[in-house]
Amino acid sequence: MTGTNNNQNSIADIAEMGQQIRRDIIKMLLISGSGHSGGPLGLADIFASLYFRILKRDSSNPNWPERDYFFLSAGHLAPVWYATLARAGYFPIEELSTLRKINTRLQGHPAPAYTHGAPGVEVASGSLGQGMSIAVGTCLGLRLDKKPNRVVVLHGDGELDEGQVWESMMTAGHYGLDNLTAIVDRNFCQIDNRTDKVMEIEPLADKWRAFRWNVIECDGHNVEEFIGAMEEAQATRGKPSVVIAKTFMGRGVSFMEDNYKWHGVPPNQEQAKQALLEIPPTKFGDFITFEWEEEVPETAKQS
Amino acid sequence: MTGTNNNQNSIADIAEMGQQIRRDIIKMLLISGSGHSGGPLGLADIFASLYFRILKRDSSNPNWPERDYFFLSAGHLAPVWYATLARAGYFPIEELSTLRKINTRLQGHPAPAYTHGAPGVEVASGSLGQGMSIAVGTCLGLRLDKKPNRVVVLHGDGELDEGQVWESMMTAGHYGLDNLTAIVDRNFCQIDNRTDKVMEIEPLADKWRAFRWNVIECDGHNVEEFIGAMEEAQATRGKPSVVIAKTFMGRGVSFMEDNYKWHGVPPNQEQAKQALLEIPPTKFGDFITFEWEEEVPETAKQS
Amino acid sequence: MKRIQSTGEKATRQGFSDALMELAEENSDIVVLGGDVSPSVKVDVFAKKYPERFFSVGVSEADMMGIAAGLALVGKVPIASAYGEFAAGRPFDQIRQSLAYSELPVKICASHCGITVGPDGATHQSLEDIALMRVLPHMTVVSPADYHETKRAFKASMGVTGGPIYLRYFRDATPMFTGEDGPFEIGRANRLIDGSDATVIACGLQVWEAVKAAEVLDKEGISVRLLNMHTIKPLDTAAILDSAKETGAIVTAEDHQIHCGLGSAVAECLAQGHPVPQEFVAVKDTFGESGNGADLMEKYGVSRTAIVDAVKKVLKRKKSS
Amino acid sequence: MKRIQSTGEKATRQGFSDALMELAEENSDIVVLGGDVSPSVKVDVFAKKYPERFFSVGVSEADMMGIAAGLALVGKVPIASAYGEFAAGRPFDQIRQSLAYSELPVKICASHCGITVGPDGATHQSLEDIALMRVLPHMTVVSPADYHETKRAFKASMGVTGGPIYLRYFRDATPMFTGEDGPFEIGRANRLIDGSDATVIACGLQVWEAVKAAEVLDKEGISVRLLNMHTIKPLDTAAILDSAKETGAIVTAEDHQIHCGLGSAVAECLAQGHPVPQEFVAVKDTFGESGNGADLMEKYGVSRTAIVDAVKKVLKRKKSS
Ligand SMILES: Cc1ncc(C[n+]2csc(CCOP(=O)(O)OP(=O)(O)O)c2C)c(N)n1
Ligand SMILES: Cc1ncc(C[n+]2csc(CCOP(=O)(O)OP(=O)(O)O)c2C)c(N)n1
Ligand SMILES: [Mg+2]
Ligand SMILES: [Mg+2]
Repeated sequence: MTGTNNNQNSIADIAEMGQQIRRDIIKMLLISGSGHSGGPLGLADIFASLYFRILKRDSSNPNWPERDYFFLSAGHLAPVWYATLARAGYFPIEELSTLRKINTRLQGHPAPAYTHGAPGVEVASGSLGQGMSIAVGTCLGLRLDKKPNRVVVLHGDGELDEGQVWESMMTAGHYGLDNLTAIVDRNFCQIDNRTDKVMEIEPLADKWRAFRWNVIECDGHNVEEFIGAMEEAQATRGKPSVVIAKTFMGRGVSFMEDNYKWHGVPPNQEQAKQALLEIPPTKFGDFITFEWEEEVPETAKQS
Repeated sequence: MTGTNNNQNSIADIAEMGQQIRRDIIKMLLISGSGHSGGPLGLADIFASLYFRILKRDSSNPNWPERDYFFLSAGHLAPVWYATLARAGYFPIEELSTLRKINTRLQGHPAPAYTHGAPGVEVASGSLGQGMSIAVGTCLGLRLDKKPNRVVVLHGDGELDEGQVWESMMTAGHYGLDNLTAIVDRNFCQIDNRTDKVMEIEPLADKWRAFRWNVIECDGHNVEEFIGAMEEAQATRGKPSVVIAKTFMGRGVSFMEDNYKWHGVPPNQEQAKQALLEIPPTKFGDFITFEWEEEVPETAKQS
Repeated sequence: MKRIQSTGEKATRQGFSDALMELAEENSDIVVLGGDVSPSVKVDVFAKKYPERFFSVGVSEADMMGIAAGLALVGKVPIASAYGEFAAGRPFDQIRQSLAYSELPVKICASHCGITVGPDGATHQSLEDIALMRVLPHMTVVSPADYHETKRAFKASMGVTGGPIYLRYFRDATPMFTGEDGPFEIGRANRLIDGSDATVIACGLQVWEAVKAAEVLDKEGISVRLLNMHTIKPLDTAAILDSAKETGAIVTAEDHQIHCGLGSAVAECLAQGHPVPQEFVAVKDTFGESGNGADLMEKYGVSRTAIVDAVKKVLKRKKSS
Repeated sequence: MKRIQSTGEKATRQGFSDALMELAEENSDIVVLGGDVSPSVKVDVFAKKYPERFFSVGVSEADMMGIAAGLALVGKVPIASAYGEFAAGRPFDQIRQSLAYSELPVKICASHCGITVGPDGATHQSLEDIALMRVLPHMTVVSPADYHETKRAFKASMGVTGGPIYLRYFRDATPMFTGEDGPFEIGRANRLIDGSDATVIACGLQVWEAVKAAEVLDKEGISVRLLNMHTIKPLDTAAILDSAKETGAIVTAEDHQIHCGLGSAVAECLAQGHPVPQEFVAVKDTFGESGNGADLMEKYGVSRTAIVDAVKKVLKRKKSS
């Protein structure tokens, strides 16, 4: 499932990949001992859909001039991105165990590949709210060169508190950038609490519309629905589109699900064990098997 | 018309005061040789209405604890504020001729009275987009103390490009600050061009509504209508209100009116002469009479 | 040489939090602004105990600084809490105009400063904040050395009324060595160790590193004076110049970029008062990276070994000059 | 003493604009971002001639820096134009992460810097921008002295590809004296006047003030060397240390806060290399105010008279040390 012929991947395979990415996230975070569990787990289906269906890419040549550009504005979500990039062939999956360790390419928050960061990362993020501006600049440059590449930027919902996001939303609307698609990870959670407690952003769709965007809402855990939403977004002419994807923080792990307290902490060994029981192994296989893991079914051992 | 008993001032008097403030602006700017003509002229009716009807104040005691708070977020509009403050008795009208000169209290952009600025100014502005945050903080503090003072903040329409404004709008909406009224000087002009050319902010009312504000639109040159809008705003409970006041940049001076090129330049002597012909003298009298001024009608000589 | 002992480890951010809770009890004007990092910066306890005095402003640091200004205007004592990078860098222009130029007494309480924030990586390692804050007129900049000193610094910040103050502290638990009742006056350095060959001037976590470095040097027969320069602005120039005159060589140590920080402030002072050789222990004009705090301190040259080396180097220069 | 002549007056911002128009002709990758101050910062001519390569982003400097980053990613040469305060201070965190840490070659072209912006007052007088920019890794900081040098600096900025560059210049028309074909290399100071008693190291508009100060001093029998330190980062430490060794006393002059600016950079260099007495001509840790440029330069101590005084003071210190 690596390579570029994305449209061949079945919905079932993509969904299974999402599940594998969840397992990868748990393992990465257990090894690193620090990092964000909740958001990344909630985005596994979306990232699988993006990298195994939506984005035009060539993992053997991350700078392929015809690639689509993907920006992760909310940099703390890096674990799901790294797992996906590894699964998509940008770097060896074993490297996932270097997350957040000294000299790694898998920085706690993404650094671009051409500096000390991971292949597939175009620009740094981690300080929230900056990604859409970069996406807008990319879109303007591509449009000036009459290039068909598409640009996708992903935001957390809490991240939308940052004023810079509204500046760039306004700019994107002003220029009618239809080569731009934004995704909002609408998990209703941020660090301190649920979003309506920390800072109410509803009515969210109205806001985007008033900023001259086309709004599509969907279930971020339904791969087919999300892919449909992205296709609709990319087919829309004359204005940028946003896909507001409803997700659950900590998706797939009962004791993390929909619980903002899992925003920024890794599981301990006990919790990881439990989590991996709740997310069954997939045909893609794990990047590492811990001693304490129970025997996994034969089919899941090879990728 | 100075003092605190604002509700006694007639609409006609307030309108005439607006006209006087326009004359003051022209004269101040001619003397200073630098500063902004367009925005201030467009706001004369609004400032006259604010200081001679809406705001609870005591010009002899600018820090009167029961005062309403007024913040000019778009600090470059200072000339209209200074002229109004002088007319309302905060400082001698002769001081208007010190605008932008070294050692003045009438800084090019407002500085607070307790530093080196003008009486009546609460906090610095000039770097755009910061005023509403300050207004929100003031509202939260007043609410915590269960105080009835009202808070008014004025923004330029171009200023709304700044993301910080959207941050604080969101915060005001989140907290349902009904002690807050924002005014937008909707003159469709900013420095480079008309607002739709520089950065389209429409549909503006939709934006504010989507940020949980009560929206009132009005003619910013119709004193009665504006006062009505402000009263409606201040009577609204449970959410902050914005008065989007349609104005014309350079109002009252034919060659400046609705022309963005007058955003930031002062009139030269020829232009000032012409402008003062177009804005007839009022019963309040000018703060200075230039040698070259033609004989003015007797009624206008005394304030 | 006087031995300085650690009485255990606690985080400086905890010192801030504990002092906040102490003062909040007596002073009902204290209000706290939370930027959606409340558990990390440890204002969650305040939010729980005083919900009506805690204002969540979401992830919007620019707005936070303006809101703090407004609260100060109506007589509140606003605590703006955030990570260093987002407390100083993100809202710089807001701090400049709405707080410093407007002379409003807001307490900017910045946790997670410096390279020891570790695994989060460069975007979260605030290595430029001393520069940003000390260049502002009307700003006070304090970087305490341990848990107890952070408590004292926060309490002392209440006395700063002519403008904002920036308090810089850290995430990790670190040795406590300044004592529960140690001396603390804003703008006045504390001489922790007496010595004659050179003076180490340090702030923040580097003070403890300097204590350890002094022990190593002492064994090698090198006698260093140690100044805990907890206040970077206003700078205790008298203490610096006295040390320059009396020891003839200076090493500065800070968990910050080499430019514009404590070392730079000391260099400005020496150049104008009493020029002597100075060596800088600081991050050498590079961004950080992920890793654990201790490893990063070594790799980026802000540790006791770096201080030992710098002292030796400056002594060589002192002799040859 | 070599006399340096002015050949008339033109604004440095005009130098930027003219160089931009020259290069834009040949290099169609050059794109300009306008933050609603186009006539003031003189990119309106570009916008008129190349409307499709001009992007109005409104009054939103944070967005501007990110957009510039995106344009750089796809191979454009983005010129981010704004006033100094809003080019450096407002979007600091964006410049840090999206440009400096991301190593993207964006040209931040900052007009209206320093106190000479005059009547607009303190909020618009960018006196902290050198500090903010030079503390950032991967950043180049250049502050040219006149119209011609601003042209050269802008052209040279095209060769900076490893990260962003911050070009600092001014609003008012000022004497042209570096010549149409003067030497210019980023990171290499130009020695304008030879002298032996002390060295004045100046940048921006203070270079001309230093020229005039040197004439006054020359008449009094004091021989000063003058370095035009147009590049503040990377700093020409060799030129500074040579001058320190050869003249034994340094005066720095800049239209910037006394902390963290050129003077501070020089002090850092001297402290590590060759400590000698240094005096600072700079704004003394205070905000500015409205007034005309010349009056403000006098009042705030950044003028030829201040330089003359500083040289005399540093010479006294040199003798007594
Ligand atoms: C400018 C900035 N301010 C604060 C932070 C700290 N921070 C990291 S993630 C986060 C919460 C973001 O919420 P959301 O986007 O909803 O992400 P989720 O919790 O759903 O993963 C915050 C405040 C930051 N990284 N950058
Ligand atoms: C942060 C910031 N960026 C840029 C400027 C320069 N500036 C001053 S006024 C202005 C235009 C504002 O437009 P608007 O608010 O509509 O005011 P009007 O032109 O109608 O008076 C700009 C860009 C500034 N003062 N502050
Ligand atoms: Mg969220
Ligand atoms: Mg306008």
